[in-house]
Amino acid sequence: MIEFSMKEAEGGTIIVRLNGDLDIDSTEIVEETLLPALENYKAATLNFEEVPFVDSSGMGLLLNVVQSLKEKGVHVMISNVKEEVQFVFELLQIPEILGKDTFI
Amino acid sequence: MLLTVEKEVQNVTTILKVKGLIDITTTNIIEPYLEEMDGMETVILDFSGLEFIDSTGIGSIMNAIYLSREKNFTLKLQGIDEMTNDVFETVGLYEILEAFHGEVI
Amino acid sequence: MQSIISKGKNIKEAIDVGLLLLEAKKSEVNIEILQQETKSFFKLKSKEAIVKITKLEQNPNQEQPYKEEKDPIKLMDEFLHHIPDPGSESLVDLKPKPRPAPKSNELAGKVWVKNGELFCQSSPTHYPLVTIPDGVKVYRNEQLITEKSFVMTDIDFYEVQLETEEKETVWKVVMDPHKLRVELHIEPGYKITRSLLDTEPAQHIELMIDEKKETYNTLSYQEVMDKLEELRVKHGFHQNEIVKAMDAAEPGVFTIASGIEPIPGTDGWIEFQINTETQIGPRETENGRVDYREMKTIPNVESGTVIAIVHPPIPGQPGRTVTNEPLPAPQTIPISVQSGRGIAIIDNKIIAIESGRPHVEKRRSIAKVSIMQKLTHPGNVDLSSGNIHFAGDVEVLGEVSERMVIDAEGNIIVHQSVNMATLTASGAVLTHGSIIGSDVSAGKNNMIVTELGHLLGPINQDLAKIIQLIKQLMLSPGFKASDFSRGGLQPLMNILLEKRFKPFPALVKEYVETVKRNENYLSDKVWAETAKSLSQLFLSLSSEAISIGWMTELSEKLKELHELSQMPVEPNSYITVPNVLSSRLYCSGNVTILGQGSVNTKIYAGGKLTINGALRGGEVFGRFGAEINEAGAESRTPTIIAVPGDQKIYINKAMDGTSIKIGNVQYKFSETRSRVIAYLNKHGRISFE
Amino acid sequence: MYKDGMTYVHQKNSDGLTIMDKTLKREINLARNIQSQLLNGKTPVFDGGEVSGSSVPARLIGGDYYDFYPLVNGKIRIVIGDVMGKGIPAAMLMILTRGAFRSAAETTKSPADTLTSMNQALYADLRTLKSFVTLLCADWDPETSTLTYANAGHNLPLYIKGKEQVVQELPKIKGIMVGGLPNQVYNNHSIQLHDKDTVFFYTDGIIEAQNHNKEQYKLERLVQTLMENKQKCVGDIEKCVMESIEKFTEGAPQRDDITMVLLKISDQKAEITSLNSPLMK
Repeated sequence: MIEFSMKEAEGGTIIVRLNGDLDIDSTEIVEETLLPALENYKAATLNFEEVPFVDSSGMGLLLNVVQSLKEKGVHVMISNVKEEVQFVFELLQIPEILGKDTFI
Repeated sequence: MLLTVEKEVQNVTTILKVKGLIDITTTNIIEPYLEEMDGMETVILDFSGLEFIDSTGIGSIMNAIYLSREKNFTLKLQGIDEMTNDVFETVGLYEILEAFHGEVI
Repeated sequence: MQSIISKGKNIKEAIDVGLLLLEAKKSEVNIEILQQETKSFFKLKSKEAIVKITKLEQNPNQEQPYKEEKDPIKLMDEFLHHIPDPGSESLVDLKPKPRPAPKSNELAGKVWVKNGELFCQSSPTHYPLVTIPDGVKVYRNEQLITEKSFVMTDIDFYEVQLETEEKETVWKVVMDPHKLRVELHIEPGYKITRSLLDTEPAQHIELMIDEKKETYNTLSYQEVMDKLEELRVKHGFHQNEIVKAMDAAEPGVFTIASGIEPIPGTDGWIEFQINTETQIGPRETENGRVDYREMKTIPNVESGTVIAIVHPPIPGQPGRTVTNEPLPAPQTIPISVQSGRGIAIIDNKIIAIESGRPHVEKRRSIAKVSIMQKLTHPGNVDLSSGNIHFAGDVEVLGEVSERMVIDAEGNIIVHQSVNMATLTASGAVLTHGSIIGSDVSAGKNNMIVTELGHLLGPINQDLAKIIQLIKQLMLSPGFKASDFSRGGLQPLMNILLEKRFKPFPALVKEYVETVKRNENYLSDKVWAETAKSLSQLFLSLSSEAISIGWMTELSEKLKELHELSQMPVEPNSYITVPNVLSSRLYCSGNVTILGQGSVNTKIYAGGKLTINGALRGGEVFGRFGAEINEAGAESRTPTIIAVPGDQKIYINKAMDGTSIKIGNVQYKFSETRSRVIAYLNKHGRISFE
Repeated sequence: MYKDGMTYVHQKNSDGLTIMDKTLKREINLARNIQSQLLNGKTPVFDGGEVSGSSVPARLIGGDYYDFYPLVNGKIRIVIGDVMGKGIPAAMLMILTRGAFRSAAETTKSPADTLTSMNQALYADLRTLKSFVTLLCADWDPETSTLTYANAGHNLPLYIKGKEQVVQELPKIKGIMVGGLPNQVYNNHSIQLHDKDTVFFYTDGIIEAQNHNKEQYKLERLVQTLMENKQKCVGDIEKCVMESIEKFTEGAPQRDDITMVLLKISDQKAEITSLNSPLMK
């Protein structure tokens, strides 16, 4: 289960702090609440500092979010990924898929 | 006596003439002779009077061979009859003699 | 005359001790060196220096005829002065031999070597000359003489330094990885001692060296046994070799222990009770013509005949390592027999339950036995007879005409020509007449298996990577594996396939389609089963739960199939025809054109390609080489002969314009060439023998 | 008087024997039992032939030695030996020899290697004790019917050819007795045996057995006895040889131990596999 908090920053950027596991139970919140909330910003930064685990559905979800936001012209960045989660991302080559510059 | 030993000294050569049989009961007779060979260059064991030799006797001859190195003399064996020769050959006594620079004459 | 014998660590010490005892000065005595001190290889063997010192009479001149020339005592002093330190390696022979007493006029102006020492006698008119060979150092008054030759005087002191060489015994014990053999490598130590050779007095001499090599093999029995103990060698010692190694004077290798090698067993096999020889095709007569009547008839069996007996494998005998561990014999593989049509297997007997031609197909340890039925078509195959599809052998006594199709699970034999038709056989194709404008394939199933094998290689590689990745993921701390129990691996698989293994689904699709297309030729159900599994896993988007265990199992099966596809088939199919024109021949085995040859035809031979006549135009390929009598066309129609990189092309006469291709390298003959044997050399270029 | 188990007390009893004599006699008897148990141990049973051995000491206790050792490769290693001297000293050395054989047999590849190993192991001790041992070691391979043997100063075994009906010595092979010289290399020699062939290993105590007239039993009598009984099984041949010697010597005291080992090849060739390596009876 995941929770998130949002904070607006300069230049039409929204910073999203995610808190909890990004997994199959997060699907509804992410797709129905988070995604629509970000559509109107120029840029969004997803802070993964408080995300200890991801699973395969979570990763599918993440790919989906980034891609649909990109289609709508929102520039997405992912920040503060924990080492363990980063390892999983790298196994699946998520940085290659999303572009290495997505991760900060 | 089952075994008699005649000792003949010529300069630096000693000849020991063995007569009778060398076995467990008589080896103690021959051994003292071999012990007193200091300063000798050649010691000849003459077996022409030998009637019988058993393994203990062969042991005595081996001791003589080993002594020859210790006391620095050349050991020579002579007067070996055919039967004794067979026994010596079987146990490999001649090879040991050769290794210690002794000889059969 | 009072004399004593004195011992010391070195000569100097021995003399000093002696003089002290005699209460004499060096000038009052005559010193004779009885034994030089030696520093031996072994400390045990080192010897002390021994000298004999004799107190001289009042007038020593009488005994010393050389007194006037050179006082020996003084000479001795000089020698002693130059005695090397005990630590130095050089050896100087210090024995002062009584000097030879030659007549002085004879020796004047001459130099000589006696007892390893250099002597000379000067003369007012002539100075003696000494030449120094390589490896020898001569010192004059402790100064090294650098010239090749020097003039020797008797007022100077000369010292000849000769090197000794010492090497210690080096040995090691090596055990092979199978623990079946222990070798002792030994290089016995040695010491090379050099000394000066005596030389007759002459006005000019060259120093000559004598070299003595003594071997010191210090290897001890106990050292070897300790080493063997350390290696845990317990069994199969060759004691004699150890003793021989201890005695060795030359470097050598001794096998000091050896284990017992396991005796391999025999794999399971099929022992045929009948003749299944079907390989013999038409024979060529002495005058070069082909006599098709000589063709061997294919054996037939009645139902109930025992075709073969299946033998179980005979296990091998285990061996034993030198460390006394059992060494198992290689695993023996039983032969697995699949009963095809018309075959029953009872106990270990293969029995025909139908009459017909027994057919055996063997790939490594799998044999498939079936009874081929035979359809004999008495006339021509044409529109009136219709196409022939038969699960067995087909023999056509007439010809096969336009657009007709023959499809056989066994062999196809056509007694006359084949014209614009399609012949497909799982077995062999034999025609007695020419093939014109037709498609002929033989060993179709084998070719499909080979094709599928090519696909399976990369598929299985990728699949193995996917499995490994998933396993890695599940172990990584940042990954939440709980959803696998609910959603299965599907979501993960989607990510992987979409992003990381993009070409993979296409490969799987090709495999699945190839299997589907050739279902008729793939009698083994395993192909269809794997195709179905692969399709479910990677092609459908079903949310059916898939487990890692299932994938691993599939991977194992694919690996097995891939290996199977690489194995040669026995017996392979073949195509043997007299002539072929504007056709396409595909065969998993050998293709043989016995008659005038092949014109404008594409030939693929999975075995060897042989054309007894001419090859005019077309593209031909022989997996195991090509042998062609005459290649090329006057009309310059492109003629290409291809083989893989490891094969050779033989052409008796290659006309200009003919191309050959070996591996990926192509060559075109610019002029007609005879007796061509072409191959790829180690630089990857085409060479001719 | 201070008494403990280590001190023999000189005290005549009624029979005129000292107590020490009695104690000594008892201990020698114990030693003899140990030796005889070691000698008459297990005899291996295998297909394609049979072996048997026996030893009669000249005194209470002897210096002759024989042994069988089944190898992992299915062969049987046979050894026969004669320790210099007699009585207790020889018996002690015999036990030493047995230990050296057992450990060498376990580790070495061939009879020659066994002898080399035994010489390496025993040389120093035997030199110190001024003694030696003659040994003959042989490997019988039931699978190939070959006998491979090596000799360290022992007399050659007799070979009774079942088919040709002749008795001869095994082909000569030389080697110095164990304890003679260090670092000895021994050589192997092999012969092919056939059905009904017998190999008779022995110590010279047999042919030197004497009767009251100081006549020796001699090789001729031994050969004669073997010829007469060659068709019998090993146990019976052994018994007949022993009886023949007893009859000849008429109970005269013997100077040397009498020891023999027999190996007889029988035609019932069972299939040899790794499973039927010799079993112990």
